[in-house]
Amino acid sequence: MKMDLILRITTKLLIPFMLLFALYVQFHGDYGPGGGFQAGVITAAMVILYALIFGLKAAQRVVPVSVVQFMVPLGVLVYTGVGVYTMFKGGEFLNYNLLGHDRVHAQEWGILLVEIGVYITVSGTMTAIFYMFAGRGR
Amino acid sequence: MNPFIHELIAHYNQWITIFLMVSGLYIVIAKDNMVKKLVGLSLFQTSVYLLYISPGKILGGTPPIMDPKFSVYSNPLPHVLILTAIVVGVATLALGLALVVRINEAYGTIEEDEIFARGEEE
Amino acid sequence: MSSSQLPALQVVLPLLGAVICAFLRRGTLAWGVALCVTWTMPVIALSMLWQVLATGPISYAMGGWAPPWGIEYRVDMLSGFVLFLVSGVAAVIIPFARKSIATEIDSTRQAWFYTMYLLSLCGLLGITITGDAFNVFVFLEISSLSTYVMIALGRDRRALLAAYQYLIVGTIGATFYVLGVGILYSLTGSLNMVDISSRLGELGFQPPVLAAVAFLFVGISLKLALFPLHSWLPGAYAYAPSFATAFLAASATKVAVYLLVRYFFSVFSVSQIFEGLPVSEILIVLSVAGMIGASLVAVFQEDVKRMLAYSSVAQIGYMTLGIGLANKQGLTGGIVHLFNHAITKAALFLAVGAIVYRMKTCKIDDFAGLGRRMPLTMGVFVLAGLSIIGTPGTAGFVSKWFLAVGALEEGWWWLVAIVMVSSLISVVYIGRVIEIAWFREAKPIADNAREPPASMLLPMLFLAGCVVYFGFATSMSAGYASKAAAHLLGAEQAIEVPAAAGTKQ
Amino acid sequence: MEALINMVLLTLLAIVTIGVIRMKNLFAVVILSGIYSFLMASVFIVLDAIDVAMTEASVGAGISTVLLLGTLYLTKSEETEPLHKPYVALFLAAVTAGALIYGTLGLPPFGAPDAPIHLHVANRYIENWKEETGVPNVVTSVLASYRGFDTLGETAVIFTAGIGVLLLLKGRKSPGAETPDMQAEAVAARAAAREAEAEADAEDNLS
Repeated sequence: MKMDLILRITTKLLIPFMLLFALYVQFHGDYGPGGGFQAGVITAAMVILYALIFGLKAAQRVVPVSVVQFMVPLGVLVYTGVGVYTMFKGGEFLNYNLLGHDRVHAQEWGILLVEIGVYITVSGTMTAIFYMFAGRGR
Repeated sequence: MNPFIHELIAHYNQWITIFLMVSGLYIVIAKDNMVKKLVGLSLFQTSVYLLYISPGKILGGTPPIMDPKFSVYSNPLPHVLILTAIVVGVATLALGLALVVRINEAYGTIEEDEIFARGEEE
Repeated sequence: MSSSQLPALQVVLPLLGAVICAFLRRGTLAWGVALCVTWTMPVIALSMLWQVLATGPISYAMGGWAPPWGIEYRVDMLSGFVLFLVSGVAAVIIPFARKSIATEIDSTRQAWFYTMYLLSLCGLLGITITGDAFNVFVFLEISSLSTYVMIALGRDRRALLAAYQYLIVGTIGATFYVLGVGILYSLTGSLNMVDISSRLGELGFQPPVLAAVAFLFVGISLKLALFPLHSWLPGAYAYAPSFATAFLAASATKVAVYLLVRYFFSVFSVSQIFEGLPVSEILIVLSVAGMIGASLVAVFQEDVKRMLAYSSVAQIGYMTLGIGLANKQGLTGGIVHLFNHAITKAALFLAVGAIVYRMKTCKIDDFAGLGRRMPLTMGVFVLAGLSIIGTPGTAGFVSKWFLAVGALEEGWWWLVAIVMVSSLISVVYIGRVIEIAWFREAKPIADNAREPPASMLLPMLFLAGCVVYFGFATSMSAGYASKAAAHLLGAEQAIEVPAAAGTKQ
Repeated sequence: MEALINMVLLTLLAIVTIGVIRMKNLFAVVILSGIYSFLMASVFIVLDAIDVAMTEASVGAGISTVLLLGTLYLTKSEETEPLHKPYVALFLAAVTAGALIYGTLGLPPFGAPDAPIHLHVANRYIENWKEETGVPNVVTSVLASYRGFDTLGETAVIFTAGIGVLLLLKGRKSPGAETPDMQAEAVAARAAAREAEAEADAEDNLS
């Protein structure tokens, strides 16, 4: 792994920008293309790139398997949680209008929360699946 | 314009979509290699996405992101459906590949006909 | 939360349960969660069913968006019935799971097995309850993916192969389904089933409609294992963990049959499907081929689970036969057979599961002498076997009776003869097991065989009780099914009333 | 112009597909399927589906390719010639193609603004976005709000696949798996099957 100095340094330079791009895609999804799913995939791609260059062990030190494994159901919980909350408020499941006073505002909150849920599950799952395939070889 | 060319353009998307879909299906059924079958399966699914997206397009329209500069937008609903379908497709692929890895560990091969040739599966 | 939230809870609770199980590590704890969730399901389904009987179909607008813009949940006579069936059988068999799963799956994987089970339940209930054609696909995939995983967790290495084959076939089926929905969407611009139906009525008959029918028919038939498309089913049932087999046999194919009925009778109309197209003929021919062919194959199986799986393919033929007849008696027979076969097959597979629990095998020859060692378990097997054959006094008789009456109504006495022949073949394969179990000397492998613990025995006995009860008290099962059938056949008028567009709840 | 670019990309897609069918080297097949996904993403851009294009590029060409390559690393990279002839597959494919041609040619022509799908449900999303959701990317608002429940289902599918793969691949390999004997067994089974087939062919030729 000593020979690929260029790869290592480029990767280190790239990773912050990838994360930034993922966050942009996540939170700018209301105005441009993108959303939780795409951002989640980009985040997972970041971890995969890191693992390919620095090795699986190094990647799992930064993002441990247990964390990733925890994220898989967590996102679904967040998403469902929004729905259950609106049910307790007396509306239909996932009726975001009850999340605030002003309708447009409430909808934006709902979409934001839900997209975060999608992001958590997708980034966690994609990373977990990669870990499983990459770790099976030894 | 020549009516034949007109007809070709009007239905070219559909012709190609049908070709892609049928090729994907052919790979899934005809091949014995489990990885190649899954590749065929995902080609098959992807071409079905095209069948949804094509009718959503309006010639001269723009992507359905609202902007005062435009007035004709392509249909957003097929896009939403296909986003969901793509996610489902990759989920299926991941699970299928995990099964292939396990089958390779258990049988030492990923060719279906080799496993059947052993005769324990009838 | 008021009672109006019930349709959402029916699907959201199992999903939440699955999420909770995914966080847990201990199998027993996860089983507890699964038990709590599963036991609330039939309560919800039953209270919705009452509401439907009292006030007509329930419509629930997800996210508060009125259909057809949002996703509608819709409970009517038929979907309420199937919801209760699936959740009811799941509730009865879940106590069986703990001990059975504990011996068949590694302790590190048990909690996640229950996640998969709850997701599968969630998916099946979601397919049944939703009134949105694309939402069906999403839940179909939830249930399918979790089912593949459950099958792959079987002990034998052949379980992996069975899961892989089911994954390929199931995905082709789901993609065909999406294709059919896509064509319908291009034609009507809508995804809501009620809305599609009313718009299709305006369109009349066109080639794309026929293509949509064909793709939906093939796609759903792959999932329900209609005769020539059943190749995935025997392997899947034979090598999955015993509990998973019992659950799937009682629910997954039944929900697919429900979906077929839903499309043929509610989305398309009876006149479009059965008068304009040769669907009826195709269905009857395939059903008959399945009833005879699969039964014959079942006779030659060495493995009891595999034998019962082929018997399932044959029994699915009875259900599709009822759909193909498309008259009131025949359809009643088809629908009531959904119910009767679900309880019967669940009882049979639980009995086999109990034997696997004690003996670690389900080869027919190893059943020798079990009639005396495990009398209750084998008693359940015999009783449910009689119901498969269609002996009077068991649930299986009731459905065959209605099917025969339906066939006679069309003047097709030969069909009655075929039903009889198929029953006679099932006498052979069920009888063979009974003969070996009661009239042969026990092998050394059966030395430790004794009745399973109560948590496994009680669900079996309860189901066996149901098999007998519904053989006599036909007013509940068959009476309700005939109401649902009448509703479906008269669906053309019924659809005009709610005319979903624009109306809210 | 739009229609022309669209046609060129679609033709390329067809060529790549033929490559996937004919190639025996699985690495080549995987790379071709990645190219297929990129081309498909380009088609989606031409068809105004930019959200879909972004997803297809990142999933189809990105994650799927990584997973496929990972699987090839764990298994093998050459496809062997199938034992049976592909007549059944050809027949089924032909039937499907026939049904599709019959069915889809009656659908509205490409790009027409008066097709039913533009006139019914979707127009509300485009007309009322400002009052109802306030989110300019209509795809996001339909995805997360109007059809938010579908997206919950989609997330649940991902969750299912994640836990499923963890269940299947987590932990150590089962002992005794993939011994050289098993590979030898596979090769022997294959050779035997080939011989039987050759004999059957020879008999056919004789008679």
